[in-house]
Formats: sequence, C-alpha cells, structure tokens
Amino acid sequence: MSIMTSQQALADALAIEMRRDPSVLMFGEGVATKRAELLAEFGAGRVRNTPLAEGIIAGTAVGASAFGLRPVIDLLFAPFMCFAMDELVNSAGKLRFLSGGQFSFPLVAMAMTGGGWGIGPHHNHNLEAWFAHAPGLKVVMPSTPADAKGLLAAAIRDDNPVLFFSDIGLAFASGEVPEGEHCVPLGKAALRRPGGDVSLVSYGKCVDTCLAAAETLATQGVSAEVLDLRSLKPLDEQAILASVRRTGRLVVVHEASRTCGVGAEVAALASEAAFDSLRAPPCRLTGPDAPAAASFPLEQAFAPSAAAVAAAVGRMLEGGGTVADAAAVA
Amino acid sequence: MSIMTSQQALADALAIEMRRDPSVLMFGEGVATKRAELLAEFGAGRVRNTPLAEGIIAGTAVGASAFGLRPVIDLLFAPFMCFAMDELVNSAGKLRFLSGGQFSFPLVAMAMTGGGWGIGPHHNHNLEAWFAHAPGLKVVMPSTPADAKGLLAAAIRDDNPVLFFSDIGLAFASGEVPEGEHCVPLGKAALRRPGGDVSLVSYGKCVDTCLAAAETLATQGVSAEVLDLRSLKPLDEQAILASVRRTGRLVVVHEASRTCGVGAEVAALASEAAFDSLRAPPCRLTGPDAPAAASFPLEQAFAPSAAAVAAAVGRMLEGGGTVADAAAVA
Amino acid sequence: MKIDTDYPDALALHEAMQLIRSYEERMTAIQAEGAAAGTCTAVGQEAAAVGVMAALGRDERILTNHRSAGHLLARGADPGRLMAEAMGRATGYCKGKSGSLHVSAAELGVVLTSTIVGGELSLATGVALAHKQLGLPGVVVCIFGDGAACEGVFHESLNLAAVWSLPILYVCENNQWQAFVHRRETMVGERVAEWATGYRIGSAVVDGNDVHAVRAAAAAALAEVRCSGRPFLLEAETYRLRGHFEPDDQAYVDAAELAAWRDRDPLGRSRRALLAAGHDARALAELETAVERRIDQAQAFALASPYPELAELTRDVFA
Amino acid sequence: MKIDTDYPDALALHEAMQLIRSYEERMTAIQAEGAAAGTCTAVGQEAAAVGVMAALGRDERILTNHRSAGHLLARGADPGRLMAEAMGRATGYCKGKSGSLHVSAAELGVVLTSTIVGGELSLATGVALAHKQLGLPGVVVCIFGDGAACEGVFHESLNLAAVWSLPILYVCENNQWQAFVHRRETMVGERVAEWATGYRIGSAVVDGNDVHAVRAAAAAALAEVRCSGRPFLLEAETYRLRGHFEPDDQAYVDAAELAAWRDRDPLGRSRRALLAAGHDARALAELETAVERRIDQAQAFALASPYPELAELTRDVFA
Ligand SMILES: Cc1ncc(C[n+]2csc(CCOP(=O)(O)OP(=O)(O)O)c2C)c(N)n1
Ligand SMILES: Cc1ncc(C[n+]2csc(CCOP(=O)(O)OP(=O)(O)O)c2C)c(N)n1
Ligand SMILES: [Mg+2]
Ligand SMILES: [Mg+2]
Repeated sequence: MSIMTSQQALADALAIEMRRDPSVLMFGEGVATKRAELLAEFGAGRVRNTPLAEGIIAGTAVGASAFGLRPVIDLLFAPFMCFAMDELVNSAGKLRFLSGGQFSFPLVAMAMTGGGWGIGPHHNHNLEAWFAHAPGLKVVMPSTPADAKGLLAAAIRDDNPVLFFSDIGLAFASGEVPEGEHCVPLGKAALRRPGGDVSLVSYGKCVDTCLAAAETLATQGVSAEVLDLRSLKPLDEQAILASVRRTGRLVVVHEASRTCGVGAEVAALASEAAFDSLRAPPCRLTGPDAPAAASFPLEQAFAPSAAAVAAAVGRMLEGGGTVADAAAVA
Repeated sequence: MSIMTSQQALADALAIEMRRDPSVLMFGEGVATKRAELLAEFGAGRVRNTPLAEGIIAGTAVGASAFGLRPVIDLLFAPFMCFAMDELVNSAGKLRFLSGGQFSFPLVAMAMTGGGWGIGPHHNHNLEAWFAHAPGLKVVMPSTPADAKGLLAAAIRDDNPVLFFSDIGLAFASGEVPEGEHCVPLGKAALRRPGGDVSLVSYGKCVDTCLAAAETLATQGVSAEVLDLRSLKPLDEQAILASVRRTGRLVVVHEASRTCGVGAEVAALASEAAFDSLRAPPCRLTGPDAPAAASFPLEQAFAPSAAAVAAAVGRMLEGGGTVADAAAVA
Repeated sequence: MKIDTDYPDALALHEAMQLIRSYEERMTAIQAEGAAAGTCTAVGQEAAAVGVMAALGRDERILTNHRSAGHLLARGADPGRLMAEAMGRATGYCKGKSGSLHVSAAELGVVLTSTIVGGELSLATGVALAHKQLGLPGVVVCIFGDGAACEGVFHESLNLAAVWSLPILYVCENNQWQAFVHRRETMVGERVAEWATGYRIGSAVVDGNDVHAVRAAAAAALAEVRCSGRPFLLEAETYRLRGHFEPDDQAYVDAAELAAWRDRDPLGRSRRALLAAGHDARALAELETAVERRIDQAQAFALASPYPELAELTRDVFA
Repeated sequence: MKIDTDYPDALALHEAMQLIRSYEERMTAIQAEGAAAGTCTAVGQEAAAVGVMAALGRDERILTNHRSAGHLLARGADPGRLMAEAMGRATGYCKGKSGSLHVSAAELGVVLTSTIVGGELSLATGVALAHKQLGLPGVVVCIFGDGAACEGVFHESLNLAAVWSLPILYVCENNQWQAFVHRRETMVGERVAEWATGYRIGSAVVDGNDVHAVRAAAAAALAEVRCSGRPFLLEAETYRLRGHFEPDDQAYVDAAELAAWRDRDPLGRSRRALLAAGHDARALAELETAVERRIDQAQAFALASPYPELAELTRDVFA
C-alpha cells in the first residue's frame, strides 16, 4: 500500500497497464504534454496529443479498438463528450450488436465531472446517466484512489467500451492504494459502512457525503449503511437490493440532476424488487435540474450536503409524510 | 375536426404557426424539399434546406432564437442528434442560465424515434430521457395526431428550447384533429382511459399498447387507467401521483431502454411520493438495454406488447412475488 | 468467402457492375412487395464501386456507408447472404441485425459500416492507426458521400489523418445528392476534393461513371498512399439515378439533369464499349441472364432463411 | 453602459491594451491568492482584441470564447462588473453564474459566449441568420482560436455561412497554442486562413501583435462583409505569453519561442512606437498608473459585491 491521490492512482494504473500490454495506448488533447512520464516510457506512438476535436478522438479510439489496439482516451471534462456522442453511442455502443458480434471495442473514455473547480456548467455537468441509458457501454465512477486505480485497470482490460468518470472534487484527495497490478471488478458495489437502519446509496464524491452523514447519524443512534456503487453499468443490483432488504430504507445521493438520473434507476429498482422490505418511501437527494453555476457558493450548494442527507434520514425515521418533497430542493 | 395522420397534423401546425408569427422559420436536411407546400407559401427565407450537418443546424437555431427568430429544425432521426448534443445541451440548455437570464432560446428541435421502419439502431433509438435529464430543455412526445398538432404549436410558442419527438410507429396513424389554431399545454398529461385497479403510464406509441392491454384487462374484470404523459419534461407529476393514489398500482410502459429511462423517473417518483398508496411494487415494461435490430421480428419484439402489459398487470393483481423480474425481459 | 480482387478484363468489370445493378433492382422489387424494409440503392454508381474494388488488394480494409451493396458485391460478397441481411434473416452477414444499411463483413475486409452519415470518416482514422501502429498490411479505404463531406467529422478526420500521417485512401462518391438535397445547395465549390488542399492531402477527381478510369485512378491513389504512408482523397463524379431511399418518386429531381446522367449510365457505357471492342451482343445477353439467375438463387436463399430467434434481441451487446 | 467604438488615436489604443494587461495580471494575482477560480488570460494578445474592437461599430454583435476579457474590456465592459463576474458575485455581468469563462453582456453586443471550444462557431451562423432575415443592422463578429478551428463545427460553420451568404466576420486569434498542445501538432498548414479557401471565403492574415495593423485589417474585412453580405476570415497571428489556465508553469513551452514572442509583446511595441512618435515617457507612466487605479477600484467593487443568493441555483433555467 502507498498513499496517493486519485490523479496519481490513475497515472499508476496507466503505467502498469501500458507496461503489461503493448496494445494499450493513450491519446487526447494534451495527453502527451500532461503525461510526460508516460510519453518518456512508452514513446510518441503510444502517448499522443491530438487536435482539439473530441469527435475524431473518440472515433479513432473506436476504430483502433476493433483492430488490435486498446485505446484509452482523455476527453477532459464530461460536457466535452457532447462532441463525441455519435462515436461513443452510435459506434462504440452499437456496432458490436449491429455487426452480429463481428467486432469488439475494448476502449476507455475518461472524463472529469462534477463541481469543485468553480468554472461553470461547460466543464461541470454530470452526464453519467446518459451512458447508462445507452446500450453497449459500461460506466464507472470511483470514490477512492484505490478504486480509481483498480477500476481503470479493469476498464482497460475489459473487452467493451467503458466510460470512466473522475469526480473533480476527489482529484486531490488521497488514500491508500495497493502497489502493482490491482483490478477492481466492474459491476461490483462496495459496502463502505455497514448499518441496519437505512441504506445510503451513492457514488463519486457523494460517498464521502454519505459517510459523513452516517457519522452524524451514529451520534443520534441511527445506524446508516453506505453503499458505493462504483460501477453505474453494470449496476450491482444484488448489492443494492440486499442492502435495502436489510435496512428497509433507501436514500440515494448524487450530484447529477434528478430527472432520469442514476438515483431514479436505483429508487425504481428498489421499489420494484424490494418493495415488501421497504419501511419508508425511498428518497433521492440530488443536484437540481439546473446547470451548475461557476459562483463558489452556488457550486457548493449544488451537490447534496451531509447535513441534508442526515436530515432526510431523520425525517424518514420519524416516518412523517413524504420525504421526497421536503428533500427535493437539496 | 378533421381526420388526419400525425404527419399531416404536424404540417398543419407548422403552416398555422408560420402564418401566425413571421418570426417562425424552419430548416434542416431536406426540409424545403419535403415541405414544398411550406416553401411555396412562406418562401426560401423561411423554409430552408441545409447541408448535412446536424451540429450547425442546431447551433444556428440556438443563435437565431436568441435574436428574434423562432426556429423549428428537423434533425430527422433521434440518433442523428448525437451530432448536435453540444448545441442542444451545452448551448440551448445552459446559456440562458449561464448568462444570468440575458437570453432566451425559443426553438423546437424535431426528430423521429422508435421502431416501425425496420432499419436499425442508427435510425431507431429512443433518446428522450437524455434530454429530460439535461437542464433547461423541455421534451414532448405525442401519441395522437391531435396532440401532435397541439404540442407542436405550443412548443413553437414556448420561449424555451423544446425537443419534439415523433414516434415513427405513429406517423401514418390517423385521428381527429381540431381545425385552425390548436395548442396543447406543455407539462400536462392526458388521461386516456379512467380506471380503478391499476395505472398504466406511458407515452408515444406505447399508449396504444396500454389502451389495448386495458381492453383485454376489462374483459377479465380489471379496470386499468391509461395515462399518456405527452410531456416528458416538464413531467406532470401531479397527474401521475393522482392516478397512482387512486389505483394503488403502477405499470410504466415505454420503448426506450430501461436503465435511467423515463420509466425509472416515474417509478421513483411514485414510490417516493405515493408510497402509502401503493398496493403492489411498481413495474416497468420497457425495451431492452440493447440496440434495436433492423430485422422485423426483432424490431417488433423490442417494444413491450399489449399482451405483456396485460400479463404484468395480471401478475401484479395476483400479488405473487416480484413483478419486475418477470417483466424485465420484455 | 473469397475476396474478389481479380478482375482480369473489361468483361469481368462489366459483369460485376451488372451483378450490382441486378441485385439492387431486385431489392427494390422485393421492397415494393413489402418483403423487405426500405433501402438505399446506388443505381448509376456501379462504376465507382467496381473500379475502386478492382484496384484493391486482399489486405485493404474498407469502411463504407448506407449505400454499400455495390461495394460489398464488388468485393466478393455473396448476394444471398447480403439479401438475407437486407431481409433481416439470421443467415445474413450480421445475423439480420443490420438490415441493408450497415452491413459489415469482416471476412471481406468490409468493416465497421455506419449509417450515421460521417460515421465511416470518424472510424477510419482508428483503423488506420491500428494498421500503422501494429504494422498490419494493407491500407484503409474510406468510402463516403458528398453529404458526409459536409459533416464536421470530415474536417476532423482529414486533419487527423494528415497530422498523424495515416494510410487512408478517402474515396468520395460525389453522386450530386444528399438524400433530398442537391449538392449545389450544400457547398459553394463544385468538388469535395477542393477541401483536401487545406490539409495538404493529395487528391484527384475522376469520371465516376467510367469503370476503367476509376480503376486506374484508384490504383494510382492506392500506390500513392502505400508509398507515402499518407492519406489521399479520390473523388468520383457520378450520379444517383434512383431515389434516395426506396420507394422514392424523385419528383424533386430536375428531369433534364437526370436524363443527361442516364445517358452516362456506367452500364450502358460499358456495354457500348464492349460491343465496340468486338464483344458479341448475344454473349452479353447471356451474361445478363446468368447474373439474373445468381440473383434468383440469392433471393431464394434469403427467403428460405429463418429470422433470428428472439434471444438475439440482447445477444452481441457486450463482449 | 456605453459601447466603446471610439479610439481616436494611438494613445487611446495603447490605453485600452494597458487596461487589459493590468486587468489580467490583477486577476492572476487574485487567483493565486485563492480569491477567484482559475482563469484563462490572453496576455500578449491585447493588440488583436483592441484592434478588432476598435474597428467595429455599435451595431456589431460579437461572439467570443473562454479567453475573452480583452474583447469585453475593449468593447467597453466595466472592469468592476467583469471582475465581479470572475469572482462569482451577483453584480457580475451574468450574476456570477458564468465566472470568467463565459461572460456575455448583451448591452455591449457581446453575446452567447461559450467555453465549449467551437461553441461560438456553432452559434454565430444563427445570430447572422437573424441579422439577415430580420434586417438588423450590423454584422456578426465571431472570435475563435486556432484550436477551435480543429473542431468539426468550424467546417460546418464556415460552409453554412458561405452557402447561405451570412454576414459574419470570422476572427481567428491564432496564438499558437491549444491549451497544452502547440498548434503545429494539430494541423499541417501554418495558417487557419488556408482553410477559408475551400469555402470560397475571402481571408487575410495580419500581424496580431500590431494594434494598428489589426485595426486596419479588421476595418477592411468588416467593409468587405458589409458590402458583400458574405463571410470573411481574418487571422491574427499572435502568441499566448502566459499559460493556458492560471496557474500554469509553462514548463512545456519552448523557451526560445517564448522569448522571441516576448520581444514582440504588443504593449512593448506600442509603447516604443508612442515614444518614437514623441510621446512623453512620464505621460505614459501616468497613464499606466491611472489604469492601475481603475483596476484597484474594480477589485474593490468586486470584493465588496455579494455572492448570489441560493435561490439563483434554479433561477434563469427556463424563460
Ligand atoms: C448523421 C446523419 N444525418 C442524416 C442522415 C440521413 N441520411 C441518410 S443518407 C443521407 C444522404 C447522404 O448523402 P451522401 O453522404 O452524399 O451519400 P449518398 O446518400 O448520396 O450516397 C442522409 C441525409 C443520416 N443517416 N445520418
Ligand atoms: C470542446 C472543448 N474541448 C476542450 C476544451 C478545453 N479547452 C479549453 S481552452 C482550450 C484550448 C483552446 O484553444 P484555442 O481555440 O486555440 O483558443 P486559445 O485557448 O488558444 O485562446 C481547450 C482545449 C473545451 N473548453 N471545450
Ligand atoms: Mg451524395
Ligand atoms: Mg490558440
């Protein structure tokens, strides 16, 4: 184990995987500049700067992945993916099916997402639910440096296109990371804190929010379980359902907008498949259905706070009325 | 009233709104060719063919709408919107907020969606949930020719960007349409059939599926209510909740993929805000999380059938076990 | 499946064009009867398809678009499996999942076909990068239309191919139409090849209705790409004689323009040239009959083929 | 708010450049103290901004990008409100929602600013269409970088503007950098203006560090657009003397190249020219002091301004 930030953990995974498999290469705007150590070790063929053109960066990755390469592309910030939707969704997501299985697309598309930088909604927009909704793509979003490393390694080794989102708010948070090769399987959630009274289901930096809320709740005698999804697709439905069946209460927490977000999927799933276990209505705490302002206090208020999570759980346990309405603003 | 198809109803609305308001104009690939009657009446300035380039078609609409025009653009088929996501999402959806309200974007972006043509997932992919998840956009999808006319007129008059999806499967279905000016307010669902035992909530061509299922169920003594959402954003939450509170049972039906679809939103909403009324777990019947094959029988099997809806309701009323699992395949 | 690269003489080229013509006319008839979904034909563009394919070697990888039956057949595709695909049958090249619009056939080197216009342009750079990086033989041939050249990804693709020196032969089939819009409504210049200059990419324009001219130009262009390792753009000037997508009454098409291009129909020209070169009219008629018989067999094969089973709905989504 | 279009003499142009320089250096200091989010400066590019703005009339509508403080200030923006915006304060041009990267100010005709690179190119055609269709006065000026020219939407925008004859003056500030990538890694040619030819769009290249040359070239280009009603592309060759986004150590920048361009710093050149023309060094120093005082006041205003209230989280989303 060593202590590193998520940024460092990602760099570690990239170096290890590129060493391990010569078909792995990485490109994107500024990749060769910003990852000088990879360039030095693996050369200009495998670590490339590109023109500023997300569409062809993604398209090139799709084409290359079908013929023996395993590209990792950096699309920088999630909203820039809007220029690469055709390549990611219509090509990477559909061409395997459309060709009757003739081709596979082992590629990883990385992007940063979420608040923390104060530079507004053209850089900060959580789009992960789009890719979970589209067929043929896997989607991950780690909450710890160890998972950043392990999920990126697993994503690179996976034979499918994987969208890899890094929460900006976690870029410089550090944690223990296993040395050497380290994979975290795609599709497996992590139980971050066991508890019996309520399941706090989350991903990305909101996992920390839930852990903080759980601390607060513990002081109030409430035992909150915190489940970190890590993979948004495939979604670890069994882990979600097992937790909800255990606690009987569900709060889903994320920064992304509410409507048709991952929280909607989790809440729908739980109410469909763990209905009889639910002792209270499920509750979503999410960012508002609004762009994320640059202004610092607005950005801070966008994602649900630990206090809001704890308060929602409090209301839920009191059992009074509909939790969702009260929580909808957060 | 006169009888017309949805296609004709849309043409009717376009002509009436263009007559009414000289700032309305329409452009897109083949628009001037395919809408020769509009071209003849309103001239080449207001009815325009464009180069084959969805990004600039949408971007041009965004820019024009901020300065006195009310553009209607035809992006043809929903998957082609993948080339216009930046313009629709980052510009149309965010620039009002980002500018602190300095600009508004009264534009309509039309696209066909869904199965019925047998030409595969590069033409057939239901993406409406993406736009419901993104901020600042309205989303509508009519199920009748009258609503096609009325919602298009309302969308054109609305001061916000509206995504207007037409279900391919309904293009040639005809129905009664009010003559002259006709608006259907955005954000209002329509109760297509009242009933007391279960709420079938749907939109687009799946409304017909639900109506057919309701017929079948009626013969079995089950009274199904059919709610047609029409607007996916704003979503008529009151109508959904009122219906679920009345019947105590919810089945959401759509062709779009399951994960993070509109059905997830509706099911989550109902379980959050009408939990105490629910007498059975809510249930989603949706298209699979897969691209839509061209092959006719596969395309037919993609969207939920009336038989599947009736069967899901049957199981729900029997109360046996988890409905969702059994229904997940449909 | 054998890849067709061997077109020994003018008669072989003519036969290949005839096969495409017969295949597409049959498909429109089948479509008209309701036995297949709508489809895009390239009637009138056979010389461009056959001329290019006849210039390629076995190792070339080809990306094409929605109007691709000609490319596939000229590359050696089995008309039966192609028709089966167009009819959504399990015996088709893509198990019936693709239908007529996105047929890929890895065994023929016809790969990653997209019916998103411009898709081929966004994918070709990646295939070429793999060729270059892994030292694979063959160059990448990317066939696209004048309409695709208006999509932004055209600019991105050519620019990246130039900057990274990727071995791509871009082939623009400029058939003057982009669905229901004439090319002159979508660009100021007359030729897509003008745009290549900005990327310092070599280009050539060829009479796309003359199969020999296309073959020669494609061979020269291919040699250029092989030798320089850099992209090249070949533009074939041709015309879409039928509508965009069957059925299509072509009411929007200028009758005089259509008539002028009908006179330049590549099959008519090829036939006249063969007769002038001393070929026997009866032999040509027999060739046509033989081709029709192959198409009959193809149709019979396709019609006798089963539809995919419903489990295919969710198969092949993930590896 | 008064739109600045009146730059009577060389001193006025110099002062405008000085204002931008002082503003941006102050912003980097504020950022370094942690009192503002990261920001993009255009230090070294002041002549391009001032030269273009000095050529425009009151009715022009301007679209710009993330590196826009210079354009806004030269157009007459209040440094206080601009700084307030960059610090996310309610008194900023966009109520603090935009921050430094997407500031629009309708009252100045600086509209629809996008920090999606290429956003300005995709929106400009629409603004110009409205101008044309509704007979609004003024032409549309679209300022973008060499990086934006690599996005596909550049191709789509110029092509549509050419086909529809839209009154757009495209101004490419070619500052040799695209974030952390040098321009020469992203295109084969030396100049973005080469690409205009393919659309039959007129173009000119100007020394972007010479404010008088830029003003003259922009005035000529504008006259051309006004008179022809068609687009024109003006490329200003310049250099980004600071990093991409503060803070940035520029470790990746070639020292010799940077030094060479520092010698061509537009402010230095302007100062030398003024002195050579007989202006007094002390008067210039006083001008600089006066500008610094304006920036002090701006900073004080911004710091004293409140943050937006939390209700702004969901305000302005829908009309
Ligand atoms: C992105 C996208 N936009 C629009 C279409 C609809 N469409 C299919 S073919 C076509 C015309 C394409 O023109 P061109 O590239 O010249 O090829 P051609 O059909 O002439 O062979 C159009 C508009 C599409 N399939 N994809
Ligand atoms: C679509 C998109 N991709 C990437 C970025 C990140 N980014 C911001 S500025 C910039 C460089 C832009 O270069 P250029 O257009 O030359 O403008 P300059 O910054 O040099 O003024 C990049 C890559 C972005 N904001 N938008
Ligand atoms: Mg064409
Ligand atoms: Mg630049």
